This record gives sequence, structure tokens and C-alpha cells, in this order.
Amino acid sequence: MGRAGLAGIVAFAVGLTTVLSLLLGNNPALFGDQPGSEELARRLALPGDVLLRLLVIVIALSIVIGIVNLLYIHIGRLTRGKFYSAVLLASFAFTIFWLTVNRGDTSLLEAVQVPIESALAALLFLSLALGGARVMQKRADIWGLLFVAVVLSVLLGSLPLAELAPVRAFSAWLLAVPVSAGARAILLGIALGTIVVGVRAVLGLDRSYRG
Amino acid sequence: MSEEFNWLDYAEPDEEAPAPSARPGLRRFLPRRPTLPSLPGRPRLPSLPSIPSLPRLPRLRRRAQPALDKPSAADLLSVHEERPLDELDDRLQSLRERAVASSQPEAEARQALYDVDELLAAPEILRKPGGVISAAALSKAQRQQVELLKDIVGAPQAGDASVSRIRLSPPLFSLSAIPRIIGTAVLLLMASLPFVSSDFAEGELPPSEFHEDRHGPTTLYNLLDNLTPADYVLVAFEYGPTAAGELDAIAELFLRHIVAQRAVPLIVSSNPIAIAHAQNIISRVNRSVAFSGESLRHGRDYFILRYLPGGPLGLRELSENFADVARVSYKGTLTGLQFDSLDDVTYVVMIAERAEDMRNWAEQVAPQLDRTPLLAASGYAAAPLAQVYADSMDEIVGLVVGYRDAYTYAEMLEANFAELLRDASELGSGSAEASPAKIDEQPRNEAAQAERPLATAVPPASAIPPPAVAPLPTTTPRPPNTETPTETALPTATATQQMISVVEVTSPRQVRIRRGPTTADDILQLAQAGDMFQIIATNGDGSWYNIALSNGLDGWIAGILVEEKALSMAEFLGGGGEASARLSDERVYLRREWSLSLGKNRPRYYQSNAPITGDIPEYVLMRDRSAEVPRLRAMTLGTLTTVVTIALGNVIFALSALRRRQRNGERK
Amino acid sequence: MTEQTIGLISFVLTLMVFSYVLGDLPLIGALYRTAIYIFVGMTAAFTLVVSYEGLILPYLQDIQNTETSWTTLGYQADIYIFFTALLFGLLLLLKPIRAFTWLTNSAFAVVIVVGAAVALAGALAGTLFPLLRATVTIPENLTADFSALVDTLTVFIGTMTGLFYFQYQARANSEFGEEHSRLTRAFRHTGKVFIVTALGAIYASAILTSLTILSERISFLFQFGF
Amino acid sequence: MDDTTLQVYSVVFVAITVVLVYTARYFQARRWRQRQLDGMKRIPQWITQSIESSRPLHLSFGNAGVGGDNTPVALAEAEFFHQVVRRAESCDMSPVVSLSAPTSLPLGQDVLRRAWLKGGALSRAQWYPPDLAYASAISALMADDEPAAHIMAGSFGAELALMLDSAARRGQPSLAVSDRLDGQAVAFAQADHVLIGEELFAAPGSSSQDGGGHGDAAVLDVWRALIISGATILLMLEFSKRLPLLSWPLVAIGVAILLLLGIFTVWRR
Repeated sequence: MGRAGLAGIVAFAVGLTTVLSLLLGNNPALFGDQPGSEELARRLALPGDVLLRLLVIVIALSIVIGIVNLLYIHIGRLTRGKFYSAVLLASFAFTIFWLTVNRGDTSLLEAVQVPIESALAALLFLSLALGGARVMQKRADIWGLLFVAVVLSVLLGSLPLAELAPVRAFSAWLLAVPVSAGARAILLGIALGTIVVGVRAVLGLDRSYRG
Repeated sequence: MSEEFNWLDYAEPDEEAPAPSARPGLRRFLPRRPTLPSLPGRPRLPSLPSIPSLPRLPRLRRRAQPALDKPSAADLLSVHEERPLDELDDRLQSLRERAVASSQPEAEARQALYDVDELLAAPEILRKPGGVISAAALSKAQRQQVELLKDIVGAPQAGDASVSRIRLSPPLFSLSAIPRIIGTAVLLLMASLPFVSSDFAEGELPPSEFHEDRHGPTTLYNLLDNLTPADYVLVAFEYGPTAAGELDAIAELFLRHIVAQRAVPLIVSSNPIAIAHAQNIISRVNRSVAFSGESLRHGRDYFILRYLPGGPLGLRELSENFADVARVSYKGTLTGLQFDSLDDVTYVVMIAERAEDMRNWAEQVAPQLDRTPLLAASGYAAAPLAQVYADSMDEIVGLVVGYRDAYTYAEMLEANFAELLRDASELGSGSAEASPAKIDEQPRNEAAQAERPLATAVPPASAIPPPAVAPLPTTTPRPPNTETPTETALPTATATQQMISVVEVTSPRQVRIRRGPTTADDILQLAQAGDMFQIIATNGDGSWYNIALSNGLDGWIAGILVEEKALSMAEFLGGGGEASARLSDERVYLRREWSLSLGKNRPRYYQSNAPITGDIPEYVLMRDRSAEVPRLRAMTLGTLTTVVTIALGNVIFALSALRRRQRNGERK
Repeated sequence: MTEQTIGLISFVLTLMVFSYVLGDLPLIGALYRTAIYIFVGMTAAFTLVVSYEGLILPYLQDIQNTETSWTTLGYQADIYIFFTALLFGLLLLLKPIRAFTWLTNSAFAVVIVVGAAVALAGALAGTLFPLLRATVTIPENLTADFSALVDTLTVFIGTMTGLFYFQYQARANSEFGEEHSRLTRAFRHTGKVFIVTALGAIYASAILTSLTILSERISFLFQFGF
Repeated sequence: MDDTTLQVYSVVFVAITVVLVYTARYFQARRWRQRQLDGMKRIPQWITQSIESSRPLHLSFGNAGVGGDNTPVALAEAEFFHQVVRRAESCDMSPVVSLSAPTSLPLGQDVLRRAWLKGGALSRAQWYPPDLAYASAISALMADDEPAAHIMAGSFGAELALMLDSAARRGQPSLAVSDRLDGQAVAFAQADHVLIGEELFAAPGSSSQDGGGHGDAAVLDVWRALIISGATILLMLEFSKRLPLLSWPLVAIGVAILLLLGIFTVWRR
């Protein structure tokens, strides 16, 4: 068995099995009312089931790869005297220590994680609002104008002010009709792309695992 | 490729198209060889044609391969990679040695051709451990020449640190930062104003019931209200601390609603931090919900299941192998739960932070649900997309969106429990006048409950379900109640100037508000010093006041515990905007007691705005209102400011773009 | 930790993060970045611990205790799956080492392909078919409600032109002049109107969400600090 | 739609896609021209800038991870980044690749290694925990590494605003696209250059000159045509079932369509 071909062949075999198992498994109705259809459907679903379980654990384990990378990079930076990398490593080590000592304790989460994350999400508001004010700087055309107009009407429509009732009705219509259409278009497009690239990968035609 | 040959591009596969029969991928079957194309007389790779032993792939694919894989990464990699020296074949080894040798010019030659040979010398190939093509570097002599040239031209020296990296970033403080700073300041200021003063009371509060056009949220509420003890509800916390500020409120309400009916929430999440955060929420609910002096216990009153890694993959596992997912808790211990499939839980409730989560649940979980409805709640950001899915999939019911809907939900929950309160008191031990007619209704109610459809949406108009809180399997009979609390017309004046009579609680201890003007009447609610209520009427001798409560009901309070006052409506409303009652501490607790009457354990509910401690066994905090109103006002004011900022900013930028365009036009 | 301590730490950290609005002043910029790096380190640690406790630990206990099984597949299958996964994880970790490329690539290929298959199945059953079906379904009482009919048609036209907007094929001779014919451009522009409208509405909702969170943070700051 | 119908449709859909993918490969889509993607025009300039100023390019996968539902997104972006990195080979500083799905780390390392031999290139593929942690870490990285430009293609949520805002503050140009709607909306408003939604699958084809990269885009176009025409026919069938041909709403719609066509014809002249 050759080297590069192996990955391609494994991809092809595993991919086809998984797709068929996921698409056809667990539905006896597909095979009519024959006596064995129940069993057949169950068997068809099994490879997909096993592979899924496998992959779920692999993905859970892959966090270790991420952590190794994070530590490798920041220990490297630390040796070059970067202060913040020390902060990161210390915070990482302390959290691990804390969670090992106080198992199931969530006060660290509540004291540190939640406030920082919430505050960052709140900062996002400033980024979004000020970014929204600069749209015409980047897109000084009809699309920028349309974008800003929609942003303003949806924002105004969300206000609980009696004077704005017509705007509210308009923005409700906007959300129900054109926005729904546009969102569907984008989602359908992404779904199509996902399917096509997915099929290509399943067929063993993607280069990513050959290099 | 028509590009000039260069060192870094030398291995473009297009340069050296392999024989059509050889797929580029096959090259990797061969022993690693450098494929320097510039070397003459490169031996043909003899093993190439002898590959047919490969599994036969479709002919189409074999033929398409060479062109399609053109700059295939595999190819690039096979060439660009560093290989140990000893892998080179002999001919190349010797070539390399010659190159290394020739880069050390001999002394005689240098004397013979002064300087010229140095300039012409081949680049030195640096000896690097393990690699041959690591870098093509200049020889020492060449470097000196370069430095000389640089000196002449006046270019900076190589070692000059100040210019080694050209900084293109603008200075951090420039005039252009000023609008930004002003914008930030204004936005923050406006969003904080409502917390400082209640003068900035812009806008209406959210309604106390979902708008009748919105069937989704109402249905969702009714479904959760239909739970019976020991029902399992899968609650997906698909949000981390990022969205805690927005979604904690609704998550807490859902949990309270479920727990108050003794149904068991099973919490799952595909976000690891959300699992930890869910514990926080539970402990927050715990601080307020106590059963018989005990708090909620993991493994009995609620479960947190293990984290589902891999996003949609984890969800797929959840929907296909729910039996396994439910076996293990987040701590890695056995839960003892046994399910066959996801259809065994009564409802699936999903709280999504991002549109992505909604999509994942719609794609991976919803199609697998046969009977169980998926009840969804989301933040504003996810709402437009979530709405698309909620509209187009039958399995998904309702969409409770954001903080304003959470407020409405809390109002409904409170009103509902207030109704339970009234009913319980009508049927409770004190009310011996429980008429036979009401008891007669019991079978009908039970029958109605038995045929209650679980999976189908309950129409919003359906009767509010019986209080399913009793630990006993029997349901408490309750008269059908068509009256909603909002219908209780209060004599509150609409004109704010009108003077109204109120009572203020002066007793330092908690005061009971009762159903009727005697101490034998049932307790409806507890009040504490500083609370103010609007007077509806007094009893004959004026020893009891009939007062309006904040939840739309009315009750009686003893005159000796309160002080009567006359206030204008504006003054009365000044605090928090309650129409009929002004509570000193805006928390509403619902206390539940079990009392034996007519041989049955019956729940009795009291409401209080102060935490109940000590001997009283059970109570439920329905909501924490302390920050609700200022937050809602801050959102309104903040949105208004944002609208102005965005409009102003874009007008300025549009005008400047127009001017620029005009100027360009003139120039042309 | 007492509630007071938690509140105090939260308060300080919230202010540290908010110092971002002041820009990169020498000292204040450091506050923000310190908070960020604390946050990143802690998130990584939490993720690691939760993954370990929820997923790895059960299997490790399984290995020690052969009586129980964590899955319906049974003890044997559990162990096989777990060790295979462990091997896969190890191979992914070793991918940078070039010696076993053929092996690591195969392992990676399995991960990619199973992921792609799940994505494929999900996109088909969860997005493509339901959305298309919803787009071509028309309301019941057509003749009675003209506005509903118009809305349905608008959604249909918007979805289809929006999808058409992405059309990649250009005219064969497009080096000189327009890439598309006028009709194509008209359709694409119609589609873009819907797409940009959708993006604008989503942007506005993102603003609303973050504003809600901001209001919560400010409320916390006022409750605790001022 | 019941399960069986759904399954049958799915299998048919996949089968047709398989045929289309192979056909596209067979014809190599050579004579097929792909339109310019607006957002990509500046990339060569950024690469030049990166080379001249010795500042790295920053390529970001976001949360697009192998093994998840955005596996195809991660694959498409890896291909796209590969095209970019190949052109930036001669830069002193290798690009920085950042991502928040650890399973994509091998992809990121491959992207760099395919073009880079210099030491330390591997350490320039960096993982950070997802979502806000990632966005904030990147905003800090922008101060440390001063990238010449950011190409953020993958899976982002609204937290993209934090990254784009930091980039704009430091005058670093950006290209952004996300498979998530909130990230896409932010990208449209705040990035200097933007691709929209599905275009991220066409980016690799657009950035390479060889026919192979066009394959996916061609297949997508065929499907698009099939879906649009299919949906239109279905809708018409629905209508014909519900409405008599001469009912007034249908007549009104017909008149509207004719009017539009008329206006269009006049405009064309």
C-alpha cells in the first residue's frame, strides 16, 4: 500500500460508508415490509453510529492538541520575555490547580470568567455601534445606504415607543419577508457549498489530507 | 505557468507534468527524491509506470486527476520539505559537495582576479543540520560588497534596529480618534443614565402577556405549564457566559417553571463553558427555590449531563444515542437515567445564543424528533435566523426572544402563580364553603388532563392547567378559570395628577395580606415595611383595607399595621412604575405550604417581596426585579443613542464621499 | 469564595476590560491585555477540564471497572472505540512530525471525511429541503388574503434571486467589459437587495443583543460599585 | 416530508452531486470563466505590502473546524489560504494562521508548511479557545505582531466586530467572510473587503488560475440553476392546484410580471 494513496483510499471508503449509513440507516420503512428490513436498517446505521462515537471522542481529545499548541507558543514567547504570555500561562495553571483542588466549584467561573466574557460582549456593543456609524466610509454606494437604512429601521422598530408604531410594523414586515428571504438565500447557498465540498471530500478528492 | 523560473517556484507541478498515466499523487509512492528540474539528465523515475497494482479507481477519476490536482499540496509538500542529506542520491550528493567547496574561493584565484571573482562566486550553501535547501545565503565577501553598496546609496545598515521593521500603523493618538472617543463616551453615558435617575423613563415596559399575534411564545409557555411531576425536560444551554447578560433571565425562568412543577430538567450543552455556567444558574435558582428545607439536588431534582463535544456532531450523537448521553453526568458519574430515545423526554427546550446553534439544532436534532416538540428561545442576535427555522419546521415551537420577552414571561409566570394562589385559597382548608359543584368538576378536569395532547401545540386559549405541583399524584381540582389577571379592572386613575389614597406598611415585621377582612381568611401575600398599596375600599368599621396588589389581584390588610396616605398618581408611580402597588424591594417570592385538608395534602401559596427564612418550609422566588426596569430603560435609551450615532456618522461619511467624488469628477 | 469576594473580583475585571475604550495608553492598555490573557488561559483550562470530566473520565473508569458500560454498545466496544480514538488523537498531535505522514494523513482523512459526511447529511435534512419546501409552500387562503400572497411571492423571489446572486459563471469574453449580461445583472442586483437587507437586520439584532449585555454589566457596576 | 421521502431525496441529491463533481473534474472546467470576487482584488497588494514591510499576513479560520458541520468550510478555506500563502512565500515573515477549532490545527500547519521551510513556521499556526476568547486574543495579537493585513475566512460570529474594530484602529486592512449569518453581517459592515456567504467556497477557485479550482464553483452553479428552475416549477404547480387560472390575483401578478419585462426591454434599448 502506498503512502499518499492510503489517505485517499481510506477517505473514500470511510466517507462512502458514513454517508450511506447516515442517510439510509435506522429507517426500516425504506426497505419495505420485508421481515429482515428492521435488522437491515439497524445494521446500516451501525457503522455511522460507531464512527460518530469515535469522532466525538477524537474531537474531545483534540482540545489537547490545541492546549499543547497554546502552551508551546506561549512558553516560546515567554522565553523571549513577553510578559503577557506569563499571565496566560499563570492563569491556565492556576485554573487547572483550582479545579483539581475544588472539584465542581464554579465560583472561579463566576468571579473571573463570566465578568470578563460579559464585559467583552458588552464592548462588542461599542464596536458594533461605532462600526455601524462607519459603514458609509467603507461602502459609499447604494448597498451601504440600504444596509444602514435597514439597521436603523430595525433598531427603531425595536423601541417600545408609541410614536414609532408605524416603524415597528414596517420592521416586523421587514423581518418577516425580505430578511427571511435574504437569510434563506444565504443559508441555501452555504448548504449547497457544504454539500458540494462535502461530497468532494467524501469521494477522496480533497487535497487536505494528502499533504 | 508562464512565470520565470525561481527558487521558490521550482517545483510547480505544471513545469514538470508527469506522464498522463501517472497521477501526481502516485509520486509519493516512490522513495523520496529531489525533483530539481534544472538539473540536466535527471534520471527517469523507472517505477512510475509500474503502479497498476493499485485498486482500480473509476476511469473518469484517473483521467481527471493530473489536471485537477495541479498545484496539489501533496506535490508542493513533497518538494518543499526538508529531507536529511543522506536521502539524496549519490549524484546530487557530489554536486552539493562541489557547490559547498566552490563557495570557498581559493586564495590564488583571488589574487589573480582582484575582486571580480568575489562578485562572481556562487552563493554559499550554508551547512545546516539536516537540510540542504534551507537557505541560499550570501558569502561573507558578498555581504561586504552589499554593505559597501548600501553605504554608497545611503541605505540603512542591516543591524539598525530602529528601521528593521517599518511601522505602518498610524500613531495611536491622532485627531481621527476623537470622534470615536466622543461616540464611545456618549453611548456609555446614555446607557448608564437610567441607573442613576428614574427621570429618563423612555418607553413602555414589555406587555404582561405575549401579543396575541405571537402564537409561538404563548404556546411555549402553555406547554411548559402543562408539565406534571416526574416529567423529564431536556434543557439545552447553548449559550456561554458571553450571552449570560441576555439569556440568564430566560434560562432561570424556564428552570423555575419546570422545577416548580416538580418536573426534572436534564441540562445538556455543546459548549463546555456553558456546562459550568449551568451550575451557576442552578445554584442561583437554588438560593430561591427550596423544597422542604432542602435545596435542589443533582441526581434527583435536576441533572446536568455530559458535555457534547464537536458541536453538531455532539448533537447528532445526542439525537441518535440519547440513551448513552443520558447515562453520564458532567462529572463523569452515572446518572442512572434510562431512556430509549429523545422521544422519551416530554419536551426539548433550547436556549440559543447564536444563530449557528439554532441551525445546528434544527439540522441535527429536530429532524430526529417524532413526538417531542422542540421549544426554542434565543437572543436578539439569533432571532432573525431562528425565526426562519421556527417558521419552516413543524418540530420547532415558539421563539422567546431576548430580555423583553423574558420580562413578559416572568409576568405571565407570576400571574399564573397568583391565580394558583387564589384557587388554592378557595379550595384550601380555610374555605369550607368549597361547593359541591366544584368538587363535581373534578372528574372532568382529570379527564381533560388525561387527554391533554403532549406533542401538539396547546392552543393559547386553553384553560390554565391545574397546579401540578403536588407531590401526590392526584391533581388538585380547580374550577375552570377563564378570567385572566389583566382583566381585573383596577380603579387606578389614568390621569397622573389625580390624588389617590394609599396605605404604607409601617409594621417592622412581615405583614400578611389576606383574601378577606378577617384573620381566618387565607393569606395571599406577605408585605414588608415601606410597601405601598392603593386602597380600593375599606370594610365597615375601617379596621381592614381592601388593597390592589401588584399582580392584578386584590387583598385585605389590617388597618393597625399600616398608615393611610394621600399621594398623587405621579408620586406613587415614581418608584418603579407599578400601577397598583409600590414595593420597597422589588422581588417577588412565592411561598408554598402544604396543608392537610379534607384528607389531602394541598399546596397553599403566599406571595412575598422579602425572602422568607426560618420555619417556613418552601418558597419559590419567581423573579428578581431589582434591576429589570432600569435595564429595560437603558436598552431603550441606548438604542435611541445608537440610532442617532449611526445616522449621524453615516451622513457625515456619505457627504464626504460625495465631495470626494465631485472633486474627482472636476479633475477629470 | 464569598459572594462579596466574587463581586469584588468581577467588578475589578469588568473595569479592566472596559479600559479598552480608552485606547492603548501605556498603562491602561496593559490592564485590558492582562484581563484578556487571564481570560484566554482560563477558558482553555475550563474547556480542558470539562472535556476530561465529561468524556474521558467515564471511559477511564470503564477500563478500571469491567462490570459497567457507559454506552449501549457494551464494555468491549467501549474500550475498542476509546483506544482507537486515543490513537487517532495521538496521530493528529503527531501530524507535524513528517516521518509517519502516510499514517497521520489517513487518520486525519477519517476525521475530515466523517465530519464532512455529518455536515452533508445535516445540510440536506436540516437546511436545504426544509427551507426549499417552506419557500415553495403557499398559504391556505390565497384568494382571501392578497397581502399574504404577495408576501409569499416576495419571499420566493427574494430567496431565488438571492441564491442567484452568487452565480459564479461569467461571460466567456469578460476580460473586456461586463462580466454579466444585463438580465443576469438585474437578477443579481435584486438578489443583493434581499441579501443586504437580511445582513442589515442581523447586524441590528447583534447590536440589540450586545446592548442587553451592556445594560447587565452597567447594572452590575452600579449595584456593586457606586 | 416524512423520513423515507427525505432519505430518498437526499440520496438522489448526493448521487447527482457525485456525478457533477466527477464531470467537472473531467472537463476541468477550463473554458469556464469565474467572475471576479470583489473582495479578493486587494490580496496581491497586501502580499506585496507584507513582503516589503516584513510584517506577516494574518489568516484566520475562526471556528471552522474539521469534524464539525463546518468541515467543508474549513477545507475550502485551507485551500484558499494555501493559494495566498504560496504567493507570499518570499516574505521574511511567515503568515500567522489562527484558529479556534483545535481539529483545524493540522490544516493550518499544513498550509504554512507547504510553503514555508524557515524555522518556527509551525509555531505560527496558533490555537485559541473559541468565540470571544479567540476574538480578544486576536485583538491582542494585532498589537504584538502588527500584521500587514487580515484575511478572515471561516466561521465567525458577532465577535468578529471586536477583531475588525481592533484592526481598523491600527489601520490594518481586512477581508472577511463567515458561514455564520451574524459574522457575515458584521463583516459586511466593518471589513474593508467582504465576500458573502457562499462565496467562501468559490474563493479558492477565484484565487488560482488553474481549472481545478473552478470545479466546485461550476458544480454549485449547476445546482443553483437546477434548484431555481425546480422551485419555480413547483411553485407554479402549487398555484395551479389552488387557484383557477383566471382568478384576479393571478391576473394581477401576470400583469405585474409583464410590466416588469416591458420596463426591462425598454431599459435595454
